[in-house]
Amino acid sequence: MVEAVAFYSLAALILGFGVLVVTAKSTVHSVLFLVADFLCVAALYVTLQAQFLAVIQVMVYAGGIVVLYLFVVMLVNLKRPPEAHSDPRRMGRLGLVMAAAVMVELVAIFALGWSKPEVTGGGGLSPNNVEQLGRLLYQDYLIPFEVASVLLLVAMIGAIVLAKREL
Amino acid sequence: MQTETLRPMFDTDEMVINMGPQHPSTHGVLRLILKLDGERVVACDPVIGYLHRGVEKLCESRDYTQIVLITDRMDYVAAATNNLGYVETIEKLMSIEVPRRARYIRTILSELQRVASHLLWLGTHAADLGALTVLLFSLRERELVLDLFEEYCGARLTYNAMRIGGQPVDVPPGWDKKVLAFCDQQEQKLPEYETLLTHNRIFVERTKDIGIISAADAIGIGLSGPPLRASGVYRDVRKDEPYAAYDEMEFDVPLGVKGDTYDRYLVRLEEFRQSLRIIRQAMPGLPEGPIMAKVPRLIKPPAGETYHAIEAPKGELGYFVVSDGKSPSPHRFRVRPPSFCNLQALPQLVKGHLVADVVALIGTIDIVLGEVDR
Amino acid sequence: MSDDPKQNPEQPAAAPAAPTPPAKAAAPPKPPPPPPGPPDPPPPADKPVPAFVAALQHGLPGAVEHVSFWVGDWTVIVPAARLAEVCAFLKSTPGCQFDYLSDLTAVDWPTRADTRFDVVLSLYSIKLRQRLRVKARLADQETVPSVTGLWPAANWLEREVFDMFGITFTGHPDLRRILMPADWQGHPERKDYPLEGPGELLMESPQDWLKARQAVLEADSK
Amino acid sequence: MVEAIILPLVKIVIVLVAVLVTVMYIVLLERKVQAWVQVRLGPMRVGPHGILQPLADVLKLFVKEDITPVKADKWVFTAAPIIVLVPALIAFAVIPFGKTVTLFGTTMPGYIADVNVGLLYIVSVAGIGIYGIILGGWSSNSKYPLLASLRASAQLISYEIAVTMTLVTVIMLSGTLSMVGIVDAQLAKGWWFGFMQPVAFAIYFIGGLAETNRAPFDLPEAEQELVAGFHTEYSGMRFAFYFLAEYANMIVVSTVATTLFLGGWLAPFPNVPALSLLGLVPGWAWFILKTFLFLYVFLWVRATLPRYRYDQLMRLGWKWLIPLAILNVVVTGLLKVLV
Repeated sequence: MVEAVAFYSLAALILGFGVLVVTAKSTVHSVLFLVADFLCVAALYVTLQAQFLAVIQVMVYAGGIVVLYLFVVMLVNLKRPPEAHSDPRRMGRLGLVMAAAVMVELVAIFALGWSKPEVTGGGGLSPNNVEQLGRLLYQDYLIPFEVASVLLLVAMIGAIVLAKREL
Repeated sequence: MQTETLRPMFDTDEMVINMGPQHPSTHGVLRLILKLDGERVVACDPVIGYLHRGVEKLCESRDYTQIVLITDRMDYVAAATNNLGYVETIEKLMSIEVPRRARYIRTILSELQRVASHLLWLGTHAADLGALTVLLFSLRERELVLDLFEEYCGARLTYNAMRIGGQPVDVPPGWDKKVLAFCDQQEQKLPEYETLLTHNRIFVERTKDIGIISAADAIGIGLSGPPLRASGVYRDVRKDEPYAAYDEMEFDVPLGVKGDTYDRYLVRLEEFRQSLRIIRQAMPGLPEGPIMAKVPRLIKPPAGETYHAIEAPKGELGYFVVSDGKSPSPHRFRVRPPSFCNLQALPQLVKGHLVADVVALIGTIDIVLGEVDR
Repeated sequence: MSDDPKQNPEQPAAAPAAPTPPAKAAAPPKPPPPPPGPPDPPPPADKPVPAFVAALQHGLPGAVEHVSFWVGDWTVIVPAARLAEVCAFLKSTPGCQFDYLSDLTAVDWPTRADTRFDVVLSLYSIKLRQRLRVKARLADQETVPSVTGLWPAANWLEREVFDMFGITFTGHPDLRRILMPADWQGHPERKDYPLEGPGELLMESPQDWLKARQAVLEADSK
Repeated sequence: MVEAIILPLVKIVIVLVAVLVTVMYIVLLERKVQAWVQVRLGPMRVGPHGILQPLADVLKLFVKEDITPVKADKWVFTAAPIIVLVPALIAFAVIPFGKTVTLFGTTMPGYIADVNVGLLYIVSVAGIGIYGIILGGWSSNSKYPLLASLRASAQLISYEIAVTMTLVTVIMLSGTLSMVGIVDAQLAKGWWFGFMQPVAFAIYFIGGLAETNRAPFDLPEAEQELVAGFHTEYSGMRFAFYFLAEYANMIVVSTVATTLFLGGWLAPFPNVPALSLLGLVPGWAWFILKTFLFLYVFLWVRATLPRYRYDQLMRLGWKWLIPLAILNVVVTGLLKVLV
């Protein structure tokens, strides 16, 4: 009961903030709603007994990545409104495509996922799921994990090369 | 809030910020218009004149004796040297021979003043860099100098302590012992500042290689006093054009090597020691005799003009006085303020440095706005 | 204000010697400086001119109008138009090497007929420890070449003279007011400028003051 | 019911009140310590030796006019101080003040919650506080606060990396992320981690100074350069929030340092029988003592050192502390595997 209430209220908050992110006029406000959204998602993780994920969600997304968003939004010259593109109906068409994609996704979920709910195999998540997570990441899936980190490293070096005028 | 969409934000290329005239570390009402690239200073335009009181114009309508106390109000943290420069200019214009005892007292006063002024500089400079304790320490010692001045002439800030032709009062009994005791105490306190600053990594990093000015540039831009000597130029009015009793004193002129902020700091710190050395020679060697030369009741120098410079704590303090020989006030009274001329070097010094260095550099050239604006 | 006695000095009474043509000037004798003004006494006969003055007289014939010596200060008076040239000579010639500009200022002599202002430079040689005052006389509205190219120190000093006396320095990189506000009217250190300021318009009638100020700002923007 | 709801609530209230009162008195302590270093007396007027000064300060801040600049983004301007303060306060949820405390005759755990990811929780909560600083500077719509808030956030992010790296070494030694578990691990090993990890402790201390914007890293509020930093435009209550948050963060850093490196509530040398007498002093008293020791060093440093320049601070962080911290992690790991 409590969990259901928590889930639905959190879900409502997440969706509400999501809507605000796209509708807010000021980009800074948008970013702030995004942070709120991430925090709600973290809370959702807590209700799923995944504290580690929740904390990492806050640390990495809310505390790290979005701060960088905020930097960009604050520092880049935004005097020119983004509406002033050459094609006035571009946004509308793009929105239509996106909406269609989401619809397809939803339909797919309802058609395939709804009928057979995933059973996690009861109590798979012990209170100490950090250890399990660590084992999974660093033993079972070590290679994909390392590949992902190399990918990030490449992206980082690329960003430095692009940003720095002379090395 | 809804209607106001994207607010105009600043450009990413350059940003103009206005530092002062109300700013905690511009040492008065100095205003700097800084053009920044990020935090790096691209251009700096000092705007002065907020404290302009028209001292030069005012002095042209006061008689020669009254002007002494107007000079107090220029570099108000070094009033004694202001007095000294002025009275000596008039004495030169009138060819008055000042008694030796008076010249000795003047030397002592002006060296005490140098110590007081440098102490204030040290404290504010360190405070600008975030070392607040040094400010309190140096003000503590400055208080002692002010006590000595108070005992000599009754005032603590604007002394009016000299007269054309000599000194208004003789040294009070027992004053010499107190002055020497102060010298000993100050000598002991200097290592305290050095512990906090000279070998402090952060302080050294904040000042080394900041605002380097070469000897040739320093001469060209008209720097004088410690900033000029820190660039390695041997120029001290006390040595080059001796006045008061400096020709009888033995002292060294500390020189810097690189001309950066750290050198300017070291030069001034060494000047403390040299000032104490001069006081220690002059105080026991105080000759007997009168303290006042024979001067007419109404001071009216013969027609003519002269420029006379002294070594004020902040640099070469010059007075250019033109007398028409008839009126009891000067026809033209001009001050060559060291702060004004030193401040002129600021845009050159700050170029390419960070905002944080700007305050370090304002501190290092040691300006007093009362003197810059007059 | 108007009772200021020094506004009308008729004659330099107390000068130790009457102003006569320069004793050793290489230039042809010029008329003596007009009476209201500084006496600029020539050096006494037994006082030889120092080497740097002699060098100037030889190096730039005709540039030295007058040599004067008074209470230990040497002064040369040069034509205003040749000021920069003289200064360049003094700065670079061996034996002169006046590398340091101590001071640059002006003196107003309102009663002097055709040369109202003196522009006075105090030069110093750090190497040779010698001092020389260079003076140029010029009329109101007359310009004088800037010496900022020789000594960057002249920048603010010339701005101050411009601000206070209204003397224009040609070739100055950034000649604007320095101590007074940019929209100030008049030049405070001229002798005909009242000591108490431009009047009490602001206090008496702020509306008029505002109008006058706006007119000035508009004129400036045009 | 009592166990589940009332007692935690009581504890939360106690901790909150304690933190707020401590903050008030830390300010007084700071002024006094600085005054003594600088041969002054410090506040002396309000109450004997100025002990009521904090009350007067709080009263002043409460009744002061709360100004919002006309051009400010009002929504963000109001939210920013709250965003700073809340994370600073909720971080105390996982700080163990003692193993057990006795309250109203019942013995209970000396912490509000023992989350199994307690350490990470503190780190992530601290990350949220950055928003308040950035947004406060930005929403004031003024140049000095903006510059300062950029400085602040860049500084916090840079030093957070080094500090988190030192936490990793502690986690490696203790094998747990729980704050209580870390203290227990120190008891089991018989050594405070501060002795076992001196490098990590030093980096944590320096990073802690930087993260709380304290001297010599107080660039974001460098009075002499940027007037008052990101809260230049704030006044009254909202300024008080920033002020509270800064000092609350100092306390968080000190309590975390106490827990991680100074053995938390443990008495010194808990395993040496000869010193068992020290164990008579309750754990929370040791905890508070250690925390104040750490806080005192904060104040002491401020009275002694000048301020770093922005680029020097960044250089110190990125070129010295972060590599050193990573190296420390590697060495600790090697030792753990080899020994």
